[in-house]
Amino acid sequence: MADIDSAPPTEAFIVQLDGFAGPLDLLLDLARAQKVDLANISILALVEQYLAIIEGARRIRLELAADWLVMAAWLAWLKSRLLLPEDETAAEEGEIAADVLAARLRALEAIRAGAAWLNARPQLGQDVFERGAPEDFTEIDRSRLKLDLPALLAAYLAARRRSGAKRQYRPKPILYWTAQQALERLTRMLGSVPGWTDIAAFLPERRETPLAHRAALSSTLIAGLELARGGDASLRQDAPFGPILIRPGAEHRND
Amino acid sequence: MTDYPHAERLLEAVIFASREPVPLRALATLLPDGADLDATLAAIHAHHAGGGIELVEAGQGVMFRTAPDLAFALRRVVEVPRRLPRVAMETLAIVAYHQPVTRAQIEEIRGASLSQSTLDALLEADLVAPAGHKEVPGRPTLWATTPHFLVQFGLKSLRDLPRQTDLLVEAASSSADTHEPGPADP
Amino acid sequence: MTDYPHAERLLEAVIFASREPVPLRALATLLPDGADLDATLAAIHAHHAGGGIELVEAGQGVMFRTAPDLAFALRRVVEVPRRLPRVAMETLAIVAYHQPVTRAQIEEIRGASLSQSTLDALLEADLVAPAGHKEVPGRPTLWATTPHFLVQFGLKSLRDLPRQTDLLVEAASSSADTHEPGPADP
Repeated sequence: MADIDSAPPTEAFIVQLDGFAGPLDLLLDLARAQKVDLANISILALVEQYLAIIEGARRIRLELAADWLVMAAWLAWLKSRLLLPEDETAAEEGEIAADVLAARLRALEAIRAGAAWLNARPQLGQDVFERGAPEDFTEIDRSRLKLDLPALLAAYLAARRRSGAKRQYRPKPILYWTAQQALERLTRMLGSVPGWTDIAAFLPERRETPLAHRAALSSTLIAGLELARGGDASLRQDAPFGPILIRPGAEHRND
Repeated sequence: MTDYPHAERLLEAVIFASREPVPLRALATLLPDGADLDATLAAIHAHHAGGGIELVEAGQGVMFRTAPDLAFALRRVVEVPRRLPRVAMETLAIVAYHQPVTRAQIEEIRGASLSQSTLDALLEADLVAPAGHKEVPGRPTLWATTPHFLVQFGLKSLRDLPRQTDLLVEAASSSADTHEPGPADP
Repeated sequence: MTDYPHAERLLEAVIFASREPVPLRALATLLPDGADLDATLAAIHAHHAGGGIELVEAGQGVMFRTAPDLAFALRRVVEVPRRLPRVAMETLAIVAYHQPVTRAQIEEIRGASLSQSTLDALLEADLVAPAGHKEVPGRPTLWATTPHFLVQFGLKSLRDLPRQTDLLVEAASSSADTHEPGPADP
């Protein structure tokens, strides 16, 4: 404790104030300069050194950061409590505040020591190095299918909704036997029939409604007339509203 | 265990930490005075002989690799299952609900044409299979789901599929005219 | 030229192949029946003792890395990122010792505000990460060290950090020098 006052390094501190990360950092450095266990430092000496440095710094640079000045104000208050306590309560306040400051300095010192300890360890990427070209033995197997019922149902709904939406714009499907269909059927079947045959025999098997039956009959008649026009078939009706008969070949050949 | 000369340790570490094979020339510049590159590399090689890693030449340099005969033991197969494409999933769903069903019917229900590749994918995955022919002109193939389909979807039978009426609340009436029976129907 | 048992070769290869520490559990599953994990690792460790690379425990696993005494020579060859500045190291130490900790708490301990660049540097180096929120008004983010923190500093767990009281004794006995050696140094 003897050399505390003999070597105040204030000048150096004033110049390097920016080098400290805040007032606490500076206080810790001042405390360490007392070269004793942090538990036994003189808070009063510390306070006086800090105030001297701030005072000196303000003479050189007026724009001193607020937190330096706040700390200075608080330390000035602490100094008054430690030096000239108005009463017992004030003295006690001063002692408590001094203890708090000492505890904060010890906590910061411990962190600094922790940082130094970490810093001294061989760091990966700094002092020691991992494998530069790692090898990967992982193989991705995409052969299996990921299937689940919800996805199947969602897909079904999507398909039905889309086609359902489409169906609204589609014209009603034609259910009737067309002349084209009748022509194909008649051409295919007529060859296997030797003589006169009722044209009704060439109607398709499926005729759900009377309307469909009449439609099929008229389509087949049109097809028969078409064939007769080309000379591939002959038509005949023996009585009004009687059955219409058809046979392959032109009319004149058989007369 | 072994007595390592400094040159050997240094080159071992450099080759280990490098991202690329280290050119011999670069290694030579690192060697302490008087050390021989070939001899040092031979020593490193010998030290690892028979171990899990080995020093190999690659291009103009050298690198460490794990021993090739261990690759099989170290291989880790990670399964990343594929999803069926949407078109295939929809087709599969239609077959499931309307089987046996012709290709033309599938196309009508989906409102889109069915590509051969989609059908092939489902065949290859053993999810659908031919189930006879429809006795109409042209005798088109009928398609149905396979037993494997049930396994894949964790179904005991086709009856486990939700009924169409439960599924298609609003579409049920409109579908009545064309394709009524679901798989749950007898 | 040593005679390698299969288990030793296998684990050597798998640890060597990886850049990250390989978890002990993963190694145990690879081990052939009847082989002892600790004994096998000890054999691998012994085989590399004194060499350019060494087997170390880091985090929950083991990894190979270059021998620390070769750092100087390797830094000339391998690209090395900048060391963390003192402020960042102190912030990291606060997080390591007081985690989970809020920014305000960090600032309180250091008696200075925490700059964005310091936080960025620690995040970028994957040394600290958010660890939820403190349930107080404003719900400030809590910070903790990452698994990579352990790997970077070669620690098995956070319990490997020296106790703060021990550090203080250390610091006091070595008086006011700037950077005293940590207890981990030989």
